Amino acid sequence: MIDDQTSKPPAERRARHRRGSVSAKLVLGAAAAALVVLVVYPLFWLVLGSLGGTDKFTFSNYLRVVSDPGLYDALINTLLIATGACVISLVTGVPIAWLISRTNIPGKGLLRMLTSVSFMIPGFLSALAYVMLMAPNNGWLNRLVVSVTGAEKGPFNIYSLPGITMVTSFGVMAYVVMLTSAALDSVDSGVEQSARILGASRWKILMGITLPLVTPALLASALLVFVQSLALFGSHAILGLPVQIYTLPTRIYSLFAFPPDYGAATALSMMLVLLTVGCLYLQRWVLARRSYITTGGKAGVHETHDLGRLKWPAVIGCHAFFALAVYFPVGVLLLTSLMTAQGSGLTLDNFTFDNYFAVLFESSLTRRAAINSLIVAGSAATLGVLLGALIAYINFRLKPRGAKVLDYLATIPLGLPGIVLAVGLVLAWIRLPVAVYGTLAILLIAYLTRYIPLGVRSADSALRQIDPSLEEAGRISGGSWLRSMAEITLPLMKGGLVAGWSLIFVQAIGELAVAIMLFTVGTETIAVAIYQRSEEGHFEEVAALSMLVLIATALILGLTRRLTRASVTRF
Amino acid sequence: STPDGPDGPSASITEITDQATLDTLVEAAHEEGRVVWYTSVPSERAQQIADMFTKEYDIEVVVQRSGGNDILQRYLLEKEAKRVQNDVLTISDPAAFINLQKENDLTCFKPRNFADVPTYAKDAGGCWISTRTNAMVMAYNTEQVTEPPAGWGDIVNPRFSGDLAYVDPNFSSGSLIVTAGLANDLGWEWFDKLKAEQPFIVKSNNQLMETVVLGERSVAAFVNSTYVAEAKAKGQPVEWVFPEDGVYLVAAPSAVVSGAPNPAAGKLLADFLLTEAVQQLMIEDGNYAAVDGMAPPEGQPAIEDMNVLDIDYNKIATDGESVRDQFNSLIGSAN
Amino acid sequence: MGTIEIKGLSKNYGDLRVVDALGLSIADGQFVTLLGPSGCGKTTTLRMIAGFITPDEGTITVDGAVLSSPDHVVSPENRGMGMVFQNYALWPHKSVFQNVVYGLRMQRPKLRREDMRDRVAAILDTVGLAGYGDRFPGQLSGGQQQRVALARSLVTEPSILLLDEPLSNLDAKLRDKMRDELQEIQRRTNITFVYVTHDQTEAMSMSDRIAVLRAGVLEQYAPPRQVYFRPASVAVADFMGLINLIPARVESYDRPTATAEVELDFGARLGVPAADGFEPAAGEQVTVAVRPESITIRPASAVDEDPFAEVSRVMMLGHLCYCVLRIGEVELRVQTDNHVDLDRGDRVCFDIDPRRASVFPASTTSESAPAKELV
Amino acid sequence: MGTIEIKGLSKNYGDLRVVDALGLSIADGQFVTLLGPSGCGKTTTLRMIAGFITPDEGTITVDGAVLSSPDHVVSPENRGMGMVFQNYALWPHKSVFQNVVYGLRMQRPKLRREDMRDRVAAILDTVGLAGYGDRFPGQLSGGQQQRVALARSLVTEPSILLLDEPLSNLDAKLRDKMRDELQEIQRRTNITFVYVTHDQTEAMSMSDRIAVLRAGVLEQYAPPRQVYFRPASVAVADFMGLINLIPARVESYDRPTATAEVELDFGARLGVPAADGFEPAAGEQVTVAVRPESITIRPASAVDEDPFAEVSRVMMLGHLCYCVLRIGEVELRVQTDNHVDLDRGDRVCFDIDPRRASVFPASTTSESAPAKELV
Ligand SMILES: Nc1ncnc2c1ncn2[C@@H]1O[C@H](COP(=O)(O)OP(=O)(O)OP(=O)(O)O)[C@@H](O)[C@H]1O
Ligand SMILES: Nc1ncnc2c1ncn2[C@@H]1O[C@H](COP(=O)(O)OP(=O)(O)OP(=O)(O)O)[C@@H](O)[C@H]1O
Ligand SMILES: [Mg+2]
Ligand SMILES: [Mg+2]
Repeated sequence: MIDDQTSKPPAERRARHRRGSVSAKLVLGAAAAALVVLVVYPLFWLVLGSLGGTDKFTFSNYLRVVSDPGLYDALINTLLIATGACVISLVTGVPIAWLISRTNIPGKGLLRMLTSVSFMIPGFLSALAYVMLMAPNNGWLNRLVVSVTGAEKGPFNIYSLPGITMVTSFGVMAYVVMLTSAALDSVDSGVEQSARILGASRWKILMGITLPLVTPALLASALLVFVQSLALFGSHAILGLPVQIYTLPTRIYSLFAFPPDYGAATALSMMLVLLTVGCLYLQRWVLARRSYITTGGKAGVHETHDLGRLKWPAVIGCHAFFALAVYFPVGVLLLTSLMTAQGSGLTLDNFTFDNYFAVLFESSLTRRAAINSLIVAGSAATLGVLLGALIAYINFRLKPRGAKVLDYLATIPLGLPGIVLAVGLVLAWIRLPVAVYGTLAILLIAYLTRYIPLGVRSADSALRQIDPSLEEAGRISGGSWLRSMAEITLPLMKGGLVAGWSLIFVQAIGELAVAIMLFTVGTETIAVAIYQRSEEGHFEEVAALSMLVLIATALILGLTRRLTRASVTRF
Repeated sequence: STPDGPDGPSASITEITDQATLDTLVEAAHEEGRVVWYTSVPSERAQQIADMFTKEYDIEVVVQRSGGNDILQRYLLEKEAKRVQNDVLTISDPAAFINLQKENDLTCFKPRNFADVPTYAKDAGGCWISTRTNAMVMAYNTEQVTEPPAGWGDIVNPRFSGDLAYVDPNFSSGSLIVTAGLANDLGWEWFDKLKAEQPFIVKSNNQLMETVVLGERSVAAFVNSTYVAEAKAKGQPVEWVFPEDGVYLVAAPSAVVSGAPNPAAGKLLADFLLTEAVQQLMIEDGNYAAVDGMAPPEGQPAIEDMNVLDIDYNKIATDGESVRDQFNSLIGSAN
Repeated sequence: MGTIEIKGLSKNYGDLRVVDALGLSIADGQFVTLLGPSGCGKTTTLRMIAGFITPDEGTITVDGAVLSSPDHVVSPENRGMGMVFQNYALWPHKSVFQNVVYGLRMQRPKLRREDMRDRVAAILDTVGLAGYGDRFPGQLSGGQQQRVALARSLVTEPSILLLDEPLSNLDAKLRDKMRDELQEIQRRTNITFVYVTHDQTEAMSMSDRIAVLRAGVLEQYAPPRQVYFRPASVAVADFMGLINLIPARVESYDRPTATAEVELDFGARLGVPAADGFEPAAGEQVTVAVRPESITIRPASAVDEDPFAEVSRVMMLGHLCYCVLRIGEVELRVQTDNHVDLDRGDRVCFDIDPRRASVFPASTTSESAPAKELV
Repeated sequence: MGTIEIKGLSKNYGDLRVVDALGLSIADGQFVTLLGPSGCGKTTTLRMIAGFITPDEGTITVDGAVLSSPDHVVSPENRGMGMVFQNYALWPHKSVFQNVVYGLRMQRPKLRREDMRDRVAAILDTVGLAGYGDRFPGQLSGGQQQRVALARSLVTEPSILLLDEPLSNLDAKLRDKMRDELQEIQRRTNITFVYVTHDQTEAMSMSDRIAVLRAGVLEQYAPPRQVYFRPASVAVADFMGLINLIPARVESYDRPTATAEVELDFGARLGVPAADGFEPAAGEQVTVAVRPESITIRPASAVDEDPFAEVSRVMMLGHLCYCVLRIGEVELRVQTDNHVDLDRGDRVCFDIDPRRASVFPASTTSESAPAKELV
């Protein structure tokens, strides 16, 4: 592939620089090995299955899949949704990130929190909320329009490609905000000032200097958004199936109905893997040509833009957006959680706190599940971010032969629908004589596999912003590679790493597809508990539980941010 | 944990004929010490049954509760990896059991109440036996529908155009059974008419109830009556219709799987599931009992009083795929 | 076009008063240099002129319009200035060409593409980077990066150019060349330059006026020669090139000629002009400031009655040489030509040119203690 | 302890040969300066010595052990070196104290906390930043940041110290002080210094030896005086301070004294020593290199037969003055003392000290064309 041969900015200087220290080799080797084990091993079982299993070798699954005429419709729908979600996420997420990071907009903390919350609302719940709002016959908005205008039918239809795209993008735009604002935080105002003094308007600076400088974060988040939307099942199924809009994930999931067709499902998933690889290739190709160092050897200044008269319009704009993306679904959730019976309207006799009591005190499952989730999500996020940082480091700084492969491997799981990955994981890990299957450890392994892409992509975009001489200064001072990494490189990447941590943590808290296959009695997660409740039709309790999870997660993220705040670069 | 393993004295027990066999089984089960139950019975109920079993026999029950598809998926993967973890499997997909039996994945065993289970709801050799029965009924939103549909023939009527919701047989085994039954009894023409009504195809019974409760679509073409019972209990504006032209009853079987780590305890649990005490719990949840002679769930007609339509599970087990394909090509679903 | 009027300008960082009631008038087309020790507030002042920092007190007026005051700051993009940042602030993701052309692309009315290309090529040639247009900043040496920063600010030919140590990373030859180019550009375009440098030579050779700052306070604002030869204070004298500060006692003071008869610490007696505005009294302890080039050395002869000194250090700089002489407690730096033949320990006689020395009030500041000012 | 032996060292960036077969021997405790135009490969060389860049060819041996070769590079932390980076490479997330103490914390056996604190405090005091320990780099001026970088490298007193323009952003006084401190530290600890500077004065006054690089090639490696007075090439002469390159024709060459009788472009005749290894033939076109300080000016008198010249520019630098004279096509830079009283257009006579000039082969390189080398 050409992406590593193009002429390259300073990172290239280090390209052939071999690190001597044993500890470095050990740590990096272990990271690479861990990645291979985490990703390649389950992938091997999947691919093996798609090729006919251990005893026969055949491409029939692939032939079957590609010869199906319905595939192309689904593919096009999938691409439309993913592209649309990508566009919406960037168009809304980038301004929000910029406002949070580089302006004096009031209520930054709130905006950050809203962003995280938008990411936390489980897909099926937000889909449900929008059904209430925009269902063609009975959606509140439509009824409102009908009652006001007397039209026969309201204008909104959530059961449509635009509807699916919108709901999908609300769930993933946090990638853009979190990664981009982390990157923007470390941009030295000097580069903006040098453009201002040349007469560039703020808009021009934003478009020509600031945003291009955070290209790594933009591309990383765009990739995450795009690929994640490709593989998302929940909203596609709830909003697409009823009106016969099929996507690759819904098709793949339908292959799991009894008798399951693992081979075909995997073969079909390879399409998503291919798209993932393509996106990453594109991203690498773009990034390879330039340098995006924003944290240099000379300290700069960090100044926020004064929005002036635009301050309140900006605030209103943000909250208008979040009204759609957060206030509304959370409001629905809150109302539902306070009802005896959903659908009966919120009247006094339908109002109750019982649902909260039920999930908090009546079920030991909830408590156990909450603890399990905290443990697994916390460790997955921490390990995932560290592993991600190491992989990104190998790939971007050391560039040994084959590092590229690591980068691709570390991104592929993103493109696999949860259930497919779950199958691979079960097939892979159940065989081992070591007792991981049936313990929390298997969940941790699974989450690491599933979310290592978030860690790697966040770390990669953060690493690209740091001048390598900062690490070199640590090493010439006698710090081993490991210490320089721990005390200099990682702290400098902190913004990106915290973003990555939050992303993984939230995802892992809400993860279901894999957990549902891997949990056992005692190792339920909170998502499993929620799912169980909803399976059994207790939507009010589901809402209550979800509200509690939302609040708890938001608190944890807030705390994490506070603990790690002393912002990376002290300007 | 299998002191006598598949070859032990309990392995030979294929039927509880007398107290002696029961005692042998109980003793073997005691040695195994526990039993693992994969089930789609709602978790609180499942746990209650488990506790009752433990109280009765002093044997620990590990309940792994999940949605029917998920729990089946899990069993299949474990089987595929030759690491079967569970002893008993309970889901509401008789066709799946028939297929499992074909692959010799089930251990045949006749519990004490075997004879009380209707023939259509069990394998003659006892390889799988229904432990509860679900009635597939129609449901509608009482605030929106004044004239509810009477039955299958009535529902595909322009009067319900744009009002119908239907569960996708690609995702739900229950729907596959009903779809196959309808195709068999009323012919695919019925689906042509259905299509003309622009049905809303949802993924699960849950979503179906949501749709009707919230009033986005006012009529559910069919739904497991337990869901309706629960919604009614909560005071939601729904009501059921037991179709005049026939009700489909779907058996939810249990079976002891081959290679179960605790076969004796598994059999003992399978036996226990058909006891009156357990069956009574099923009825409380809005299910019909699997064994004859018990009262219907509250508010629902007795089986004897309805027009029950026969379903050929064997046919569905072999032709399920083609039923789905046919449905998809008509309604335009996945595949 | 480029008249800058600074009045009472102050800036605090927390408790630290970084710029303190600064006043400066810079006429259109002038070349003014801000000179002062590291950390004295030069960059801060420049950044206030550019509009990046809001002053805590005072105003900055350009061509009659108040651009900065504590209440209102016209934003930098509307000031039509150019600036070289001390840390370059190059855009790492843009090529050299793109960095330099940026300012041209911002101009209205729009320039033609070819014109831009030509102007960038010309300015890159000027700074010695012809052919480097496609490189990225990360692929350049430190000096090359600095030249890109310089080119970027020059290419638009703004009416006011702020340069913050723009040549600090260039070698002497290149720096000379750049200085010429800057002067050439100024001659052609009549830009007002506000220049920060730590290089006395640069300040002396290029400036119309030099503003010497110390700890945020303006010490002197005058043409180069005056700053050098008639420094307003010991501090200025001390900062503008090397200087010997010799403790002395006033014998008598002649007001009409403003000359004091002093006895230096090591015994010599001289008639030295007093610094502007200083009228020493007889018997007063004073400091006599003499620059190294105002002292000449002769081989010591036994009959000579000039004070003897011992050479304690010889520093050959190439084009000239500095010797440090020791007479008793006092160390004297003397500038000689480069073929002087002296060694440590040699005894020499020396003459101080009294007309080129100045008498200041006795200095008490630690920073002018001789021991710390060795060459 | 700190003997560095560099052999055949080369480094390419793509097609560009940045360092070309460089060989240098640096004895223990020596102070060696790398000098050369911007972009000539100084930083690259230093970074290879530090172990950040793998050479494409050649080896770097320290105290007999090969530390760098194309196959194997001992990692930087195991080299026991210190370095000041041209871009400082300060850690923005650490305070000044934390930046400086870092190297001490890495030392084994572990130092006591109080010792570390004391040593950091001492070195911060040395660089004039006492009391700045709690600041972050972003709160410092440019020169203060550079001093932090310097302090950070000095505090551990490594056996080899690599300094990449460590004083470029400091004012003259501070630079002098820092130079003294560096020399003081060297005297005390016998560190081997490899120093990059663009400042000829710095190079001349501090170095034991100077290595002059040009476009990656070592042009001369010798003690300062030799580099200045006996440059190996026109390029070195040209780079080491200002120089006049006058086209001339050889009349005769006297091998025993290695002196050529030349006729300068503007008519004067001189007996000038030939550069080392150059034996001009009679009639050959040559270049005579004369430094500005080797030319003296006298007022023109009508009877004088010395060549007349016209003053075309006077540049007062403070401690001295440069005049540019024009005789026909040739421009001559002359160094005078600072009280010379000349103006543009004055006619003067001048004397060239022939013993301080050198004859080189006729230079063809564009860079030594006089027009580009004005003061
Ligand atoms: N990453 C790179 N890719 C391509 N060329 C490079 C790269 N880094 C440096 N160079 C080139 O190598 C040459 C030597 O660079 P180096 O930094 O060693 O110069 P230097 O002597 O330190 O110059 P200065 O005095 O300006 O700092 C320069 O011409 C520079 O443009
Ligand atoms: N953000 C800040 N917070 C606190 N103090 C600051 C900040 N920025 C600068 N200073 C202090 O203000 C003083 C003036 O800084 P300034 O950058 O103007 O100095 P300078 O004259 O440009 O020095 P140099 O020649 O070293 O660049 C310095 O003492 C510096 O430490
Ligand atoms: Mg400054
Ligand atoms: Mg350099």
